[in-house]
Amino acid sequence: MINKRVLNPAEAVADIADGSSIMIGGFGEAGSPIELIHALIDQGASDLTVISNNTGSGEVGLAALLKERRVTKVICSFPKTLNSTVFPELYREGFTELELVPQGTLAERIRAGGAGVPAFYTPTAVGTPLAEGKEFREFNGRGYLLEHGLTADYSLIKGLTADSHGNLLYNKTARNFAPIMAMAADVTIVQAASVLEPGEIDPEIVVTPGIFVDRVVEVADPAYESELIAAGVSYP
Amino acid sequence: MINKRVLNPAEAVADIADGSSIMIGGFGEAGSPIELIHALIDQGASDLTVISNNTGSGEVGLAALLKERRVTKVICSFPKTLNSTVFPELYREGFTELELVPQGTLAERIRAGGAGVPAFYTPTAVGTPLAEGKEFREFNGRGYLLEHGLTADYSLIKGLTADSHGNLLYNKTARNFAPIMAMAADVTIVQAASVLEPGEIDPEIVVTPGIFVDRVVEVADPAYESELIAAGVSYP
Amino acid sequence: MTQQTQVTGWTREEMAQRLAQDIANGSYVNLGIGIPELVAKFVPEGRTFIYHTENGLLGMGPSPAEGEADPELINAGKRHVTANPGSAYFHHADSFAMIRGGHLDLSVLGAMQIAQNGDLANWSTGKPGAIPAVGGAMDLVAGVKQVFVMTQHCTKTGDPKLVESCSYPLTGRGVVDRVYTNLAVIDVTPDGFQVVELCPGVEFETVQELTGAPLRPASE
Amino acid sequence: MTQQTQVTGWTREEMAQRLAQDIANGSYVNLGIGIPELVAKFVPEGRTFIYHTENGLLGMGPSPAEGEADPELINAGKRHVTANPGSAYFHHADSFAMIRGGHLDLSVLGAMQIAQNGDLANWSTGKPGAIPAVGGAMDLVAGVKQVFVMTQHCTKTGDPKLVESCSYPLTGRGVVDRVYTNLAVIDVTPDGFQVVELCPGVEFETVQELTGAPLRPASE
Repeated sequence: MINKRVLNPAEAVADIADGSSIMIGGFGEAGSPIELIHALIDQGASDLTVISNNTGSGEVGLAALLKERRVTKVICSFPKTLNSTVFPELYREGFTELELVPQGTLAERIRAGGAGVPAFYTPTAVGTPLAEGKEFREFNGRGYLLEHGLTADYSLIKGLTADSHGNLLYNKTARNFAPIMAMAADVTIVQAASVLEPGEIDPEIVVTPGIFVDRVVEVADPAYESELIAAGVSYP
Repeated sequence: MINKRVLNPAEAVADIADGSSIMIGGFGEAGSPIELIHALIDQGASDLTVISNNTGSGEVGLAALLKERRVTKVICSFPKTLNSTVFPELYREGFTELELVPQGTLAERIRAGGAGVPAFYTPTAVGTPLAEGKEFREFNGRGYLLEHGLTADYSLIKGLTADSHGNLLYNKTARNFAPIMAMAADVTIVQAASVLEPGEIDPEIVVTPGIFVDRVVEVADPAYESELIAAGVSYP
Repeated sequence: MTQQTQVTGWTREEMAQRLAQDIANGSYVNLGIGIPELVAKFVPEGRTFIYHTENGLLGMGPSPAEGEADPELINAGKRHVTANPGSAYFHHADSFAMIRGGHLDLSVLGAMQIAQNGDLANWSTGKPGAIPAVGGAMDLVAGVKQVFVMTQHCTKTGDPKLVESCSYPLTGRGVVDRVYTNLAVIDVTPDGFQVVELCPGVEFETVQELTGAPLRPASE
Repeated sequence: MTQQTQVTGWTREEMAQRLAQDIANGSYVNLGIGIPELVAKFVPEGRTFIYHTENGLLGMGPSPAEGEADPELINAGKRHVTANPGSAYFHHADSFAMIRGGHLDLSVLGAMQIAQNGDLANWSTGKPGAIPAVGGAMDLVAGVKQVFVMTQHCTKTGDPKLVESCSYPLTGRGVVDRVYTNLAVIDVTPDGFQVVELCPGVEFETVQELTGAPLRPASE
């Protein structure tokens, strides 16, 4: 019998240690695992490296984690969003370091990390400031940069439907980085609106096979950043 | 209005020229696009390079294409199957060249070709005869080989359900190489048991998005290698 | 420059409409955040374009009706959108495989500067203290078959955006194929900027005056 | 060698049963074509293993009932199988991402030769004229967390399969963790072959005699 269910978000993130690297799914608020992030805020781990496309909005979710001064490095493609004030301050102050990565390179580095590919070549960013310090090489007369696979200790992602084996479905464009982050972390923690029994998800439509998932917690009615911000919430 | 439907297999493969490189889906008979291959046999193109996991069985499908002496090079991982006699003879005779690639490296090279990644590093085959002539490099103290992305002029693949935009679903383990071959070819030609209207396939469960597909032909009741062989068929 | 800056030329909508005419039926198109999104409103009669948004949707449709937005169905600009019949969702690595692998026909982007050799700068002013943010722009210009830029001909302060060489940090080198401004449609060629079409009522000399590099006039 | 080759030891089924005892509950396992497939028949009480077949299925089940086979639901050995509840289909690149990315807990493979440093040869005799075929073996040994070999202790002609160094072309270097033969369970350690367990009734000296490299006896 295999059962990856855990009781609640607090239990799901309980073992995350100071200094951990954590991939956090989401593109803007779509797919952002807010309840897991809030549990991580409550849990207390600090000196974290966060790999995520954005840096959150308002003072909830990822932005709240940053605001609590728990993240010392961010690897992301777009650390500016509407209502994003937390990261800019921490960045200017020098508290949070930024590794800026083009979005497709970020995605491919995560996928490579999960697929056991230590490095690959990409045409993206050749001839730009983001190529600085990177190995350049030509193939068939075109220039490419060497980029390295990216892995993490944990990933926190949001699914729509899961089963107890960890198979996952997503909601629309909330899918974004979640399937590749699930591949690239040692421990993948999922919040899903419903967690079913094995066999209740058609094997033809599984997006993330359970092998990439370690813990599944049911969060039946997840919050959205925009709603929390509109309601004036500042977490915690 | 977008409509990628073509009338029949003959029309689907009509423009394939001598000397073309062709990826052919399938793992054994699962996913082998037999009707498209037979149409290619009828069509007459020769001096082909075929990229496929196997080399076919009996004297139908891919094995029949080989037997007609139309394939001068095969890139594959496992050119031996039950009832596989055609390729061994052509190989020993020196008519058909073989590039042997480990199965996972073959898959990743095709995926890289389709994803615009010209080359990547893999641990597979380090220290073996298949590493000969390949660039070796260490990352974090472990050895890897440089492998190159693989593309082709055409891919011939088999789906279960398609729509006229080229979105595809597959049947069970017939999926195998088809989704990545669809990405890696200039022209991707699909036979599917049914071709629906746009909107009839749930966008959440699409396996191959239509952007990777150029032509779709309905083959309502596709043949299987094993059935043809059992019936004593030798194509043409 | 006082006189020239009064030339307004095409409106944004007219620019979008003009650009849309150059997109072939059945094209797979990524529209950048902002002005480029207007192109979707001007699809010529009889043509269908399929819109890709890099956050994981092919077949993106218009904004949802009031009250029907799903906060998890958004575009790259994080605005609510819909999914047309025949669409597909996919993850970010697959989405950028489409981009990097050359599967998209066209990327339409805004610009801060375009150089006569096709260099594009559209992601950073390079000013100290600015928060750098690149998103998918570098991937789009490196991977998509054709790159069209849609922009005002000059900056708000009247400086030319079409220049000999970019002073801002680059998004990509030699990547722009064609520029649609409020004054003209201009190709980037091996011989530099080549006017394809002038906005009716706008003189070649006026456009040249407002451009930071030599223009070749449209051939008759 | 006449005397020793009469030692038969464990049957294939007993080897499979012995190996299955060493697999933890919840493990993701790839069973190689042939003898390793027998392991699935001997899952210990109270444990569940999830089987991966590299042609695109996680959660592979046993052979289908008579008349219920789908020619497109097969395993890596191209035999008809079924899909258990909780299974998932995926394409080949994703399947080998699981393998190469270290997501599988265990690969069980057959062998032609195993060297005392863990080198494995199981894909080619290297004979001229032979059709080389490698399949997924090199990917499995390079990527899966643990590699167990399941094999007769000697070849059909009585030659040892456990050797100082492989004479056949390698599948991978230093990749084997443990070997299950009809005579013994043997670990590959930094100090060479280490007997973990002998088949009841089989003497250490007999096994050593049939092994082409030094064996260390099981510690008491």
